Amino acid sequence: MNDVELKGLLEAMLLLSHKPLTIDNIIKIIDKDKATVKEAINELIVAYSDDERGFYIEEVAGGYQFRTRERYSFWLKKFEGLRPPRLSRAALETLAIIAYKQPVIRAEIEDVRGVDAGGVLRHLTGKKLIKVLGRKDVPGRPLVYGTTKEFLELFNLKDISSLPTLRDSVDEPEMGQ
Amino acid sequence: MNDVELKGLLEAMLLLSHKPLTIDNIIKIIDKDKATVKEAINELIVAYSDDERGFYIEEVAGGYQFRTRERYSFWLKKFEGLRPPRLSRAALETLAIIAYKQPVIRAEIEDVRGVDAGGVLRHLTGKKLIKVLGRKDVPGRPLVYGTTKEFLELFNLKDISSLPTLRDSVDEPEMGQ
Amino acid sequence: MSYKVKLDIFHGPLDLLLHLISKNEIDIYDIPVSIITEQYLEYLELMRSLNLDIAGEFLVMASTLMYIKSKMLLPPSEEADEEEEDPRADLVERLLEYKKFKEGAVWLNGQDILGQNTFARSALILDLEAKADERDKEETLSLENISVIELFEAFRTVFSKASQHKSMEISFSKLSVAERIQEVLEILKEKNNVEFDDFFIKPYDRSFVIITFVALLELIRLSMIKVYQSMPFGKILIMLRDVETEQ
Repeated sequence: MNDVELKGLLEAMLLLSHKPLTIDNIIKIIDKDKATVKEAINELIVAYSDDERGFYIEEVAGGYQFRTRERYSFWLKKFEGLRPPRLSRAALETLAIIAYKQPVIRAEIEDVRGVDAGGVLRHLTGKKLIKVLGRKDVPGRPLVYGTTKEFLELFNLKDISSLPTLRDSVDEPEMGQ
Repeated sequence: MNDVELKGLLEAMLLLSHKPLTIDNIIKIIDKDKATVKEAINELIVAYSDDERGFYIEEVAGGYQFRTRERYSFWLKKFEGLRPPRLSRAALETLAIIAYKQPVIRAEIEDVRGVDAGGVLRHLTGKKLIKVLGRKDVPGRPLVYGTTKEFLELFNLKDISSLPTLRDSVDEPEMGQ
Repeated sequence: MSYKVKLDIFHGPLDLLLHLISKNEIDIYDIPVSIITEQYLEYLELMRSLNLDIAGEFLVMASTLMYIKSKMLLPPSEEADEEEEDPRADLVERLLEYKKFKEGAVWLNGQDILGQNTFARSALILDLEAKADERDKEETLSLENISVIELFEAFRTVFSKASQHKSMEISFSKLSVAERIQEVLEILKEKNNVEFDDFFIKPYDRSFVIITFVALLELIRLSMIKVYQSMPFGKILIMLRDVETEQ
């Protein structure tokens, strides 16, 4: 493998790697010494350093990684928001309950779904789709949940009142999925 | 945003996107017309077409995607987590039937192959290569299947019409596979 | 006999028929039904002797074939108009239809499949792999380069050559399938490639041949071995899955 090929391979590896790519990762796969690899990476870093490129190579956490340029972040944030949310059925159902019944406590959610909601609530809080609004003034002072701005953004809602009215329909066929 | 910036942004979006990036995705985010975006993409395709680069832009599943070059596959295969998708012959045949006959119901698939299709259909649905499109309005209301974008992506097809026409030829020797 | 192999690796009766047609170099529009039926039944018999689960579809096809055969033996009725339909017509149509989609599958398989030699940043490939659960293992078999039918064909040859002085009564007492699986694995660990026929040397009696073949089928089902064939009807090579060396 010549130097040009080495650089091509490194580019490909950077593209595929979801974690920072370390020199050790690389030399496990190709039979080159560290210095050669390091040099090739440095050349690549220069090649990608053009400020107008969409991404560059960042040296991070002991490795290397493609990162998008700051100057595009305004648009890229919108783009990230467009990514279809990967929410489980349980998460979607819980979100719906919270959206319509908020402010709502965990016990009420569990009453509707009939299953423990702890895991889903943590998950949704982690995704910033719901947040704790405070505590309810009843024995045990349970946490009260509500939806967030991010929730509205994700589902493309102007405000919480733009949620459609729930019908009590039962005639829709269950999709096999 | 000037043309150079547009190309930079498109590069960044291609990097971030986990699915083929469509022109529609793009114009939702930036205020440009389709033709301008298309032109910028075509220029990028050329810029990445150098055979020595690690990856290139493939037009697939109605969008665009960075893909690593075949020449590096030998090394990339050693990358952790990258293992070729394995589809059995039964799965491939079923996929072919669905791809060409969609929307199609299970009974039609079983008619062609002469064997039960339940297991294969579950398997392909799990792999997201096919999906339930709805139900057919005949007695029993059977599920109707079709292929997904992921199917196009996996088999490197621009769209479903890029499938070759199947001939009714009989003169060719049967391949042993 | 307790050892029962579930043969879900089969592609069905139509696949078998296409194979027989191709093997005999028969014109699909003019199938000699009696020859094909005979071979088809032989095949089922072979599967039965191996104690394989035979799917219902195979039996349905057997009766269809016998029905067609009987129809063809009947002298054409005088009253009926000349364009009396060929009793084979329906079957031929089904075979052609299936063949068409088989070719579609071959085309798909020849595509530059994402994850085979080109990769994307997409989570697609990783997702595919992550979902490789138990059922997946059952369905995704390692028969990348060969059809099971051809393996059976090879077995038939070996089996017919095996000494027949022993009665067809098969005694599994001397060697169990489990033991033979171990032996096969040992052999494959030692050598990279082993030709199919080489597993059937030495004692060469029928029970040994059957046990060996069932052991190989089981290893295929468990995705532990790969079966290769360089060309249609060519030599069959067997190798371990793990020690596979690239290029």
